[in-house]
Amino acid sequence: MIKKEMMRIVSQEGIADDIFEITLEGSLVKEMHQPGQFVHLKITEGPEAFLRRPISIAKINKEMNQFTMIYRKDGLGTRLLSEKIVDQKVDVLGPLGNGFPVEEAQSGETALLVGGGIGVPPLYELSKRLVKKGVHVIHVLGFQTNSAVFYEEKFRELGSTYVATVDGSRGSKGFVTDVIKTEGLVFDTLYACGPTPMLKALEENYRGYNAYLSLEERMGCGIGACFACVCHVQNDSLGHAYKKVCSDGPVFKVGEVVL
Amino acid sequence: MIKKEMMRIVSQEGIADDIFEITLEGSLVKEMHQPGQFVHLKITEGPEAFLRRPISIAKINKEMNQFTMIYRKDGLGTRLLSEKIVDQKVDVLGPLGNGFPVEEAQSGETALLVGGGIGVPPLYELSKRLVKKGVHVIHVLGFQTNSAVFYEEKFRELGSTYVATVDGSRGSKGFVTDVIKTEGLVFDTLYACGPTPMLKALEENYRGYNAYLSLEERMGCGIGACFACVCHVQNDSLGHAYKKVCSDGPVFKVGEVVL
Amino acid sequence: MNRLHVELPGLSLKNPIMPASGCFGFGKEYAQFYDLNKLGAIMIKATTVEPRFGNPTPRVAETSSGMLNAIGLQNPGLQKVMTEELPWLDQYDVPIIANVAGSQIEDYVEVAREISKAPNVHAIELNISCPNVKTGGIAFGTVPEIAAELTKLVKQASSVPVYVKLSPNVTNIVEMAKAIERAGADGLTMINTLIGMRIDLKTGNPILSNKTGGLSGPAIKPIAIRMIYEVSQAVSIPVIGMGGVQSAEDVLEFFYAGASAVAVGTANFIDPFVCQTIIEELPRILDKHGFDHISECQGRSWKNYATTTYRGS
Amino acid sequence: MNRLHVELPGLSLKNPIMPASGCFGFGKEYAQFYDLNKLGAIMIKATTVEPRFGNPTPRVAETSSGMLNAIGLQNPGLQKVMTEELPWLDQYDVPIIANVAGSQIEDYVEVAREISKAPNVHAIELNISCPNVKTGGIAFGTVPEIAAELTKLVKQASSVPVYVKLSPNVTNIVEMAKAIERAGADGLTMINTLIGMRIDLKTGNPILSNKTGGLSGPAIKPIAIRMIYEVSQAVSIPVIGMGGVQSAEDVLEFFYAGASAVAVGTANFIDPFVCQTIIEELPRILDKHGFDHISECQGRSWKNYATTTYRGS
Ligand SMILES: Cc1cc2nc3c(=O)[nH]c(=O)nc-3n(C[C@H](O)[C@H](O)[C@H](O)COP(=O)(O)OP(=O)(O)OC[C@H]3O[C@@H](n4cnc5c(N)ncnc54)[C@H](O)[C@@H]3O)c2cc1C
Ligand SMILES: Cc1cc2nc3c(=O)[nH]c(=O)nc-3n(C[C@H](O)[C@H](O)[C@H](O)COP(=O)(O)OP(=O)(O)OC[C@H]3O[C@@H](n4cnc5c(N)ncnc54)[C@H](O)[C@@H]3O)c2cc1C
Ligand SMILES: Cc1cc2nc3c(=O)[nH]c(=O)nc-3n(C[C@H](O)[C@H](O)[C@H](O)COP(=O)(O)O)c2cc1C
Ligand SMILES: Cc1cc2nc3c(=O)[nH]c(=O)nc-3n(C[C@H](O)[C@H](O)[C@H](O)COP(=O)(O)O)c2cc1C
Ligand code: FES
Ligand code: FES
Repeated sequence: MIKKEMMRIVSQEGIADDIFEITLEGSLVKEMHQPGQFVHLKITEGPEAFLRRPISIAKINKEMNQFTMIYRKDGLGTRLLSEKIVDQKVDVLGPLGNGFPVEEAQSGETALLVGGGIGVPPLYELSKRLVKKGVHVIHVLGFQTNSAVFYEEKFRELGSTYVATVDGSRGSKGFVTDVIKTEGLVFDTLYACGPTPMLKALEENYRGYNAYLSLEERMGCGIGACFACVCHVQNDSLGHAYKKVCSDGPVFKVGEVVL
Repeated sequence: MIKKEMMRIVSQEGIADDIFEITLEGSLVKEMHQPGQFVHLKITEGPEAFLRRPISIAKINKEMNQFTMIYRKDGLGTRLLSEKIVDQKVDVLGPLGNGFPVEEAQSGETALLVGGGIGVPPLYELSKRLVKKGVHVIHVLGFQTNSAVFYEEKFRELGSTYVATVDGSRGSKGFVTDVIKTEGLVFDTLYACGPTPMLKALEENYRGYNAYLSLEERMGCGIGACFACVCHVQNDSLGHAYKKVCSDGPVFKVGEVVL
Repeated sequence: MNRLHVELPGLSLKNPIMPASGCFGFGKEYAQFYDLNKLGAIMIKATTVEPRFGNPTPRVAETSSGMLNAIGLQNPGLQKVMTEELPWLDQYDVPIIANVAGSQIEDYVEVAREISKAPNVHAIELNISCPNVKTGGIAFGTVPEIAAELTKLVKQASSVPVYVKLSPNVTNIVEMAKAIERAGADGLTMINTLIGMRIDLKTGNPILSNKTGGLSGPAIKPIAIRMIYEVSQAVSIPVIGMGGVQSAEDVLEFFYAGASAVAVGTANFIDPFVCQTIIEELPRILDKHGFDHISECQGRSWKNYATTTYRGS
Repeated sequence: MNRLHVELPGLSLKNPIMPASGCFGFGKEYAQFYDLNKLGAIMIKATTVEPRFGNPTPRVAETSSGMLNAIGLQNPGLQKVMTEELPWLDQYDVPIIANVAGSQIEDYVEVAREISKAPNVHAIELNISCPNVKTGGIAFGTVPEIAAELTKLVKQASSVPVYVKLSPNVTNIVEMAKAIERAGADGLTMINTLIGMRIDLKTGNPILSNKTGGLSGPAIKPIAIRMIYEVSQAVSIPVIGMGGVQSAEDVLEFFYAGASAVAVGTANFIDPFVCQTIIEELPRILDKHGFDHISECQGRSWKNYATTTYRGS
């Protein structure tokens, strides 16, 4: 069930250039079931940073009633979030959307998790769940540059992990798709989250596969009411079929919607 | 000189119903010379409580680089101010305006200081200055009700102090003007700050006297540039003479401007 | 006595609070948060004859104390609204105000005729003010004669009262309102969004793919208040006010300006519980300001209480 | 190369930043804070033939991300501006743009004729858009023919270039702009304030004694950007943009929309140093976005960089 709660900041830490890891605590965590879901944050009480910000759930700790997000300080709202300190509260609406289907990967199979930039965080909880289930995971994580890399070690603890940077300052130089190709990675299920060009490249290469892509779109309500975040459905002859990224997604099966 | 400074909150305390005393620290205090001047506060950094708020200087402590204000939590801005805590900063523009002329009262003379509600605070620094100079001070302070009274003891330490409340729950029942009349108070100089009806009553009674009234008006700039806070000049046949409350006032000699 | 009860043409409202069109879908999403029966009414998303996809994304952008949207009247089309959305809403005892849009007069007339037949549609809201579509929409909302003509024809076709939604993007809103009143409208709803734009500093292009969008939220509240103040004095049909409402205090301000009911739009996105919260807080606000009934507040900013003792709209 | 230098009719600006009329008085107060020589220009308070007191107070009210003002064109009158204010400003090497207002055409013409003779007045800003006066002001700003007629006569009388200040309270701002361009205006300044109102919940009355006032500040920025975007593409005279500017980033957004210079109004009240700060920050913003010269940004949101290599306005 979707809840709205003022959640307490348990920790907040810079973990890479302009990348922050924040952990919040509250009973809303009880509602979090699927990796790949997101929350919608109202960062200040007043009119500043007027709209909510969608941020993915990166880690869920049910015992402690805590969950973790990883975000990039970018515009106004994320800057204000990065200035918040422990024990302050954040207004959280969530969990929202449909996340990655863990049930699509079976024990003993191989899942390839591909993330780009701030698309990496939701893969962490996903990977933990898959590993727990006995799925063999491979991570391919793409970043701009060395100083933007985060969570490499944490992913490595869960399975083999390849890092690519655009400028080659860490891991291999190039894009995640290059890594998959050069390393000859094979898998049963693909999960991916990242910038649209990355998702498009993956769609191109793995259209027939059991692949799931998490989309990003500017949002109003975050719950399916305002029609801000719609995307077209593939092979829709009339052109008015749609899916809402916030409530039908953000994760879609490859080939389902137009990227 | 007028300065703009992010000043540190040294203390903040509720001292009566919805009445707060706040002390700020910073080098701007060096510029504060006259009792009755005010500062213009930007309470949040962002768009919330968009305009600055004018608040009088109630106490100046040059040695400590600190000054104190007393304000009523009323609308949005003062509510946000009341939520600020020690060590947070407030954006202060000041000191502004022309305060009470201390030089108008001579050693050995008697000054009557009349304040109503949140008009009381600037009289405190004034009274201290007058007492220091050897002026005999009498305070008449009007409040709505007992729970709204503040600083009575502090004023009493400086000189005889009469309190009136509208509902009679503390001191005498009625208005400050009633007190002056029934107590038969006499004085050489009158200083007053409070709601316009109070100032009007004083003007009526003491037009020919050496009396100084501090006015209140909604402000834009606070420095004389926007023409938001003008008042008419008395006996102005053409009708377009004006004084700005923010920069010509807030203190005017009785009879100078139209209340 | 229900202190919040308001009677308007076609609408018997248990309270004067309703979500604004386009900001509440067809209700389903918000039904997850609270019982929709609490609402005075629901203004559903604009409906057109045919299903529409609307504009390409991005469709929303943030502004200072507001947002821009360029949804472009996306909706499932008249038929699906009639057979799915309205029947679903019929489980609630809440009057529906159906927001009707189109590209040409015939479209409006057809949607109004059909949708007004739905048992739970108690009023039509004629959307002549959507700034986000190329044809129709705002054109009808800026020329008094065209607006009047459309109003007349829709009024003839509709079997329920017709409210016309005014655009604030006009030189003279009073003239528009009067022309629409003369044409037979039963009420007015106002204001729709103001046309605005934001440019992405990184790309240099407008953030919205439609370039311009409609500005809503607290930023436009003073404009809404001013227009309602002017229009409510110039016409004798009721005004449902909207534009930046976030709190019960805001509702009071709209009533003072001259509104007889109030719609809440963008605020639903910030706080999905906002309508419920406002409804719960209103009695406290009435107490605080010494009113027995919400209707006493209506038009208070321009009514002369010394000479008249007005009660109710 | 001065990266911020901009040439406009009558105005050779060391940088494109100037305080907006009515938000900077005649400069004296802000001279306490920084050296006015730093400014690109100064738009002085509206001047009328006779001294005016303006409206009763309260004259300002706060809104979400903005403010309302109803100063009512208070000013010391033409004579005093000529003999005191402008000579005082002459100590600075800053072009003055004289905001000219009036109740009837003759007033405008007279003020323009006289004030344009002052040696430091390099341009006239024709204020046909003040929402806070009963006669004149906004009436001239909403009917294209009347605006054009006034522009023509003022242009004849003035010995310096004439910029006309547009009101956003119109249905079709492009039509206004074109009529004014055809009438011979040398440039446009936009936008003036939007008409708004706030009601005091305690008294039930409008906060402003004038009831309505002009809305300014960040709340109106998206409306300003949209209007400048539309107008700058439709005319070939330059636009000086304003409306909610608070930062160097905002200046960039106005340039992208199509402005050739930018005025800062309300923000001066929040931060008296704001114009200086923006001027100091602009080069950094140009670096960040890869521009050598501010003029490269002008109209970027609608210019096709693939086919044209535009440099300067
Ligand atoms: C489902 C989903 C999950 C996301 N998960 C993460 C995450 O885990 N970590 C992370 O760092 N970022 C994530 N993002 C992107 C994140 O929402 C934006 O970076 C953030 O909203 C930008 O806000 P701002 O205050 O920094 O920027 P501003 O420019 O101040 O934002 C202004 C408005 O634009 C919207 N906006 C701006 N950029 C984006 C964008 N890229 N996507 C969607 N809306 C945008 C904002 O939400 C806001 O409404 C996610 C986005 C979506 C849709
Ligand atoms: C020279 C001067 C000195 C003052 N000194 C004090 C003081 O020492 N202590 C104190 O408690 N109050 C003082 N006031 C009044 C104080 O400025 C207002 O109470 C305060 O601005 C209200 O702000 P708000 O955020 O509570 O209300 P809001 O309603 O949120 O304010 C909205 C806007 O209206 C203005 N406003 C509202 N009420 C007033 C008012 N009564 N006077 C002026 N502007 C108003 C605000 O400044 C703001 O711009 C003084 C006013 C002036 C002019
Ligand atoms: C995302 C969004 C979609 C909207 N869609 C419609 C619509 O379909 N029909 C309509 O008449 N108004 C529509 N509006 C306008 C609102 O109903 C309302 O008039 C406006 O937003 C002002 O109110 P607010 O400030 O409370 O949002 C929409 C507004 C938003 C923000
Ligand atoms: C207090 C105040 C007084 C103003 N006086 C004038 C004026 O005399 N002449 C004029 O053309 N515009 C006047 N304006 C409008 C501004 O010049 C400017 O167009 C408008 O405020 C939008 O810019 P901003 O949002 O940066 O303030 C005034 C604005 C304010 C806030
Ligand atoms: S964000 Fe409102 S429908 Fe998806
Ligand atoms: S507040 Fe601007 S002149 Fe006084």
